[in-house]
Amino acid sequence: MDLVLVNLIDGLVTGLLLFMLSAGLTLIFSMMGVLNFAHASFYMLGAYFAYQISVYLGFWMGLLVAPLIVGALGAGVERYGLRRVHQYGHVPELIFTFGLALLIEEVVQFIWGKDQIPYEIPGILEGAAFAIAGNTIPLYKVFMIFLSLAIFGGLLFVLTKTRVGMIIQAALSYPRTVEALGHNVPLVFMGVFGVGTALAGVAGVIAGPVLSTFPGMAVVLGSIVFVTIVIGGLGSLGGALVASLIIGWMTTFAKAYDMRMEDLLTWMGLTKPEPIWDSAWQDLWTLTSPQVADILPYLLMVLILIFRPYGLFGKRDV
Amino acid sequence: MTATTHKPQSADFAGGGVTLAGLAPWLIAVAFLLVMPFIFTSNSAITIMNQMAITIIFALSYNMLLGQGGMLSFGHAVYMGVGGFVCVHVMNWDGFFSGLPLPVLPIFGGLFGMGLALIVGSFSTRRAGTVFAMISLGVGELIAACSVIIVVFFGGEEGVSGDRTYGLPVFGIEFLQQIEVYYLIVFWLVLSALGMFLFSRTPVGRMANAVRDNPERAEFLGYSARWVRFYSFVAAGFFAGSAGGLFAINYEILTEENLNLATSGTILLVTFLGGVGFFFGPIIGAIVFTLLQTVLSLQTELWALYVGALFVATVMFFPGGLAGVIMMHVPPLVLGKLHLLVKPYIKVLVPGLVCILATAGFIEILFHARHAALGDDEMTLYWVTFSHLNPLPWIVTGGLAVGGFWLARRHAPELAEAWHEANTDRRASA
Amino acid sequence: MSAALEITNLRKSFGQAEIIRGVDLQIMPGERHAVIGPNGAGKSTLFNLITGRFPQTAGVIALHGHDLKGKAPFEINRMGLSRSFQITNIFPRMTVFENVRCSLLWSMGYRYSFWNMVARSQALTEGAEAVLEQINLQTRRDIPAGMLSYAEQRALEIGITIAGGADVIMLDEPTAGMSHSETDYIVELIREVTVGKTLVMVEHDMGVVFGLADRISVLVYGEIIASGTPEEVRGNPRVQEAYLGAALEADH
Amino acid sequence: MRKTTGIGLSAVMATLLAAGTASADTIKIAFIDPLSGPFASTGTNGLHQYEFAAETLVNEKGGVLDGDTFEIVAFDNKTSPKESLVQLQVAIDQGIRYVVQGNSSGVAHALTDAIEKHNRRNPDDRVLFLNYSAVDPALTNENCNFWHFRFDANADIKMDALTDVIAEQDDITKVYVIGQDYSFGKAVSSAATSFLGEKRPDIEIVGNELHPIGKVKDFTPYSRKIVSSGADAVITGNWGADMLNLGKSVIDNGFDGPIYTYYAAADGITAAFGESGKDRLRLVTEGQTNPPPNDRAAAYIEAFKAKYPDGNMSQTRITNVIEMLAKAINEAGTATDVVAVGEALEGMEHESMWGGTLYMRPEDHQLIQDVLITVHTNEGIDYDLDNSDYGQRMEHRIEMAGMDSPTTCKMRRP
Repeated sequence: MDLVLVNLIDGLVTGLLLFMLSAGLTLIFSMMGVLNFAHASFYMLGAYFAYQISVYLGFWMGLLVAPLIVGALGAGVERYGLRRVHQYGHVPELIFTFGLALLIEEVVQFIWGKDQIPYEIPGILEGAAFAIAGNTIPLYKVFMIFLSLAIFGGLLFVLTKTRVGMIIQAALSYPRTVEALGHNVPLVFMGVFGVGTALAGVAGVIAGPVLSTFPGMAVVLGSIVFVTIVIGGLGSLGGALVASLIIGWMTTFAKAYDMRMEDLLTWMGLTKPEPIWDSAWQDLWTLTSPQVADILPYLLMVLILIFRPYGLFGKRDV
Repeated sequence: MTATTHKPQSADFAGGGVTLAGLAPWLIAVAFLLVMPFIFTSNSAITIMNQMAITIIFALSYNMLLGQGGMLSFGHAVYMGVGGFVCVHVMNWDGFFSGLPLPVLPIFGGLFGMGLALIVGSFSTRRAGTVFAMISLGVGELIAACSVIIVVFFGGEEGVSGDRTYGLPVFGIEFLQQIEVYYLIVFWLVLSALGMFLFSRTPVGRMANAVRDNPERAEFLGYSARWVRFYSFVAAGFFAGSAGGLFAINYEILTEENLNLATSGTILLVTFLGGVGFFFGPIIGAIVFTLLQTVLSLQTELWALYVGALFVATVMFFPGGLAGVIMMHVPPLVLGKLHLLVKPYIKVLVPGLVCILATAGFIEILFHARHAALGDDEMTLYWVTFSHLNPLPWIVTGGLAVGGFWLARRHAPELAEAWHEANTDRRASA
Repeated sequence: MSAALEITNLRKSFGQAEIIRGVDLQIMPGERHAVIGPNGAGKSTLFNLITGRFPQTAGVIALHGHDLKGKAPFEINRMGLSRSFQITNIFPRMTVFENVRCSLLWSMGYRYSFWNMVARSQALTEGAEAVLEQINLQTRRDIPAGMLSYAEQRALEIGITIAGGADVIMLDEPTAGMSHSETDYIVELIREVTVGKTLVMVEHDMGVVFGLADRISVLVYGEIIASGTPEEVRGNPRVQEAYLGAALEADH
Repeated sequence: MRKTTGIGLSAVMATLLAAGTASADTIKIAFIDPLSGPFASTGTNGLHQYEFAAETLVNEKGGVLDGDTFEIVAFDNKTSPKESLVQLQVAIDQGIRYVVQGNSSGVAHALTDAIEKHNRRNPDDRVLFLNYSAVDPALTNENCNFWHFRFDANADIKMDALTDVIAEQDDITKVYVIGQDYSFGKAVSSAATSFLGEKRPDIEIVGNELHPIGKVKDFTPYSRKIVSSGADAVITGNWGADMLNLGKSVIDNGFDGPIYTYYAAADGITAAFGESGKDRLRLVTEGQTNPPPNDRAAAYIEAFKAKYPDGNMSQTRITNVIEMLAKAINEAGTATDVVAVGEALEGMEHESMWGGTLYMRPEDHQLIQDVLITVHTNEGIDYDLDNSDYGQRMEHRIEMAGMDSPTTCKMRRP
């Protein structure tokens, strides 16, 4: 039972981190109708910038400044890249962000090299916060939870209580109308892209020290963020949150408990062929849940797209 | 360059019946393919050409989806990969393979690629656009992940290898040498390219274009957009699978990398670089990309950076790809005004090229200065050896880059004007 | 003689709002029928219901006596009904000739064939050329349809709609957004290409249809308030009221 | 469009010719390993060690035969089996007869298979494959061939040595085995289970599992299982980011026993573990650097570090490859007849710069050598890794490890 609680906390951390990425991606998609393939690359840039800043000014300045730089870069990409490609349609836009992701990875390698960089947790956050039955919960994870919650609080406030937030919210549901109402949509686009990428940047800053900072970190996380917002329903912030948590918990629990295919097959009334190593079905029989934990989200996405093409909470067609 | 008055429309011109003009490019291509090994005789050149030919088939197959059918796939590699794995397993099936002529083998790959496309297509082609793209991504990831889990079929990390020479000899040829494999691949290349070209000329191929442009209208012409997509998808699966079969013959090994997202992404890059709007676009893309990959990567560690930059620039400035750029020149050619462009081109492209090369040089020096071992300041660039501690190379490359850019910028309006002029039909407007 | 298109007590609601409130309509084969009405009367909704773009809430739509309920657009098309779109809806990246040829494929029995070469079929080429001649676009044959002028695109749209040989042709505001001379040209074109076919057209502008339609139905707030020959409809006081009322409202 | 091909290919040829016109008395060795992509740093570092070894150990000493020198020709395989085969073909075309490769057993399998086929089909330009790092046991067992020589101890031999050390520690009663889900991870797992069962039947394997390779973002759930299983030690075959993330996660989440592993040093990993991994990480490896076994080794490392201050002397077996190849060429009296060179290598004994004797076992072409257990620490470190003050200090030395280990290899000689 204690372990369940611990896993719930771990899953929450993963889920919230995913949400910080998927929230930005959802905002961008809702406004502009473009799936930003390079979103995780901005997450990576966040970690690298924060590392570079932390070398000179310490972790906290990195946390403060790196997301701003990432956001500014994101806005620049929208202004000088995406806006240009926009005229050719959505598929070229998607391809553009795909190319951008490749390019950013190369540029990061060019600047910081191909090795993992020693981006570390600040001393004040090292150590354990508390322990549950011998399982320590690191202080840094508690910090991550509170920081992400604070950011979502802020985001929620901006979206529901401010004029800009109203425009963005309206644009989520009725993008054309908002444009018709005479708002400077290109500027809003640029702003939203900047904010979305800045959020990804924040995620990178705080995830870098624990999930390690290396040129492949964007690829590792990239497609899973996509999967999250597709499962949640494109354009739905609530859906993105639910999907992030589902994925966080699903993968955590699949890894934490060794559910074996063998048990399932036996339960279905099949007999295990012996000796198993000569059987053509050996791989199926010996499958365990940790083996497949990280591909479960993809399976879930494909199933959801088949049966509910607009995702769990989406109103609009994908 | 970008300020064109005439946006190239990638219309699909369907030629008339079989004419000499329609046949000529094919005959020239075949002649070229047959002669190539006599010009480039080394085994490695042939290996590169084999690789190119396989990539061409794969890219053409991909363009059946993206260019012809408007379906953006992030998981096309799995059809090629599965076809290839099947072919390797056939190679390892002693009793059967020894009675099978090797040139027939890719058919098995094609059939299994098609079979997989049949299953996946049955649910993925219901929609185009983002739903299709996401399903292809999900299925691609799933199958790629399965490749390390299902060891029986995919062989785990080290993959599955076979030996092509155990097949039934064809006219005494056992396919021991690369050159023999080359002709086998060329045979399949011509066959597949012709097959795909003709497919685009069939009713369902034509409707694939219609569905790409406007699925709703196509439905009101009596065609279900879903089934039109489905047929294209299955056909693309066949050709991808047969490309996989050729891969199996050429490399005699299939591994996880034949299935993964990186390979699927690469073929998107190849196809888009070549140009999705024209049938021959992916062919150019495959040739250029293979050369970049093999030649450029011998020259510089940063090749992927340059390819990435090239790709992003293509998407931003030439969405029609290389083929689009080539076809932009057809209207001036038809009007007989191509010569008007020569001088402005020289004025813009030469400084532009200098700028690009100098920038690359600057980047190389910077990279060397940053990442080379201490004390190892010697480097060779454009056949010149120097030390990166010397400020001169920095100044020269930097200066050339800025100067080239400035010159190219200065002459750009001239080019734009010439371009406008070359595309204007005086007879019509007068 | 049975009706080509018969609509019985058709209803359609979007959420709370009922847009089509019990429409009955009978259109005989060979008849040119126009549905007119002021803005917001539900003309386009009615049109989209008939062509299977939206499902109806209640009622029956029958084409040659066959119920259309639950049929996908392509199935309805195969049953002999073809439609145009209010917003020009062609295949912009394909040539004019290709546009027309594509619309001939199904009716000529090619279905999902991948063993016939379209270019080798004499019948297809001739059929497409004939349609091009009908709509006067022979000279524009080989340019991408997206580069045509607006009026030409509308003409092409009509060409695509009639090419498949459907016997019931539905046109959705074919002259929307056109100048007078263009309108006259399109009306004349419609008259020529629909000889011997059943034509159902939706039109906002009454003037357009008077010379063209055999019968006119007037749709106001989701109901047919009048139906008859142009003269009958013109004289109907309720029609006058509806249009004048709408005009007055628009003035405010 | 076809013309483009012509121009492009002539560029290829120009490149190839340029590379091919080196002087006739160099013996070229193709280094086929990743120089771009995620494993580029390992590859680049390996290349530097080869270049340094060839220069210092052969060329500066007058070369082999009649003063022929070694030249390392680098080929970037991007860790892709397909690219490796293309580069192999290019290398063969350049007249190269010796191929060295090490990163990824997958690539090694592809190369050994391709080289075997090539040598069978082209008896005139045969090639030797000197595998310096790919440790999948299959390469010297069921998939062995005459052309393949392995200079690293294979995964089984290393596990044999490692379990010798674990067996001596009485306070270890529960062990958790975790690895990447592919051939090497599985080999480690099965070797650990069988050796422990043999040597210390009382040790309980409290967990034995595989996770997807390179796909796990967060190892916390695994660490939780390890901690709650009450394991005294962890054995893993993980490498790269999977090693670093697993190790850090296990330590962060409260595990306080030793972590026994294969690859947790250099290429940024030593630096990234730093203090947190001190006295916790134990590696099974070869080639003693701390303390340096002799003055020659110390001088060698210092010279290397002087030339490559950012580099690591992390793959000491590279010097063994170069020295033994040079010796074999001298013994065979030829560098072009690789059969003769191969036969000279078979059964060769050689005193390693890093201490101990090396013996190339003829039955399976597996080099038998001393295997070390080292600990990650900053105490008693003469030569650190990643310039982090931390390095690997030797704790145990198992001499001629796996000398009598069984092999299923049925070597077919030309």
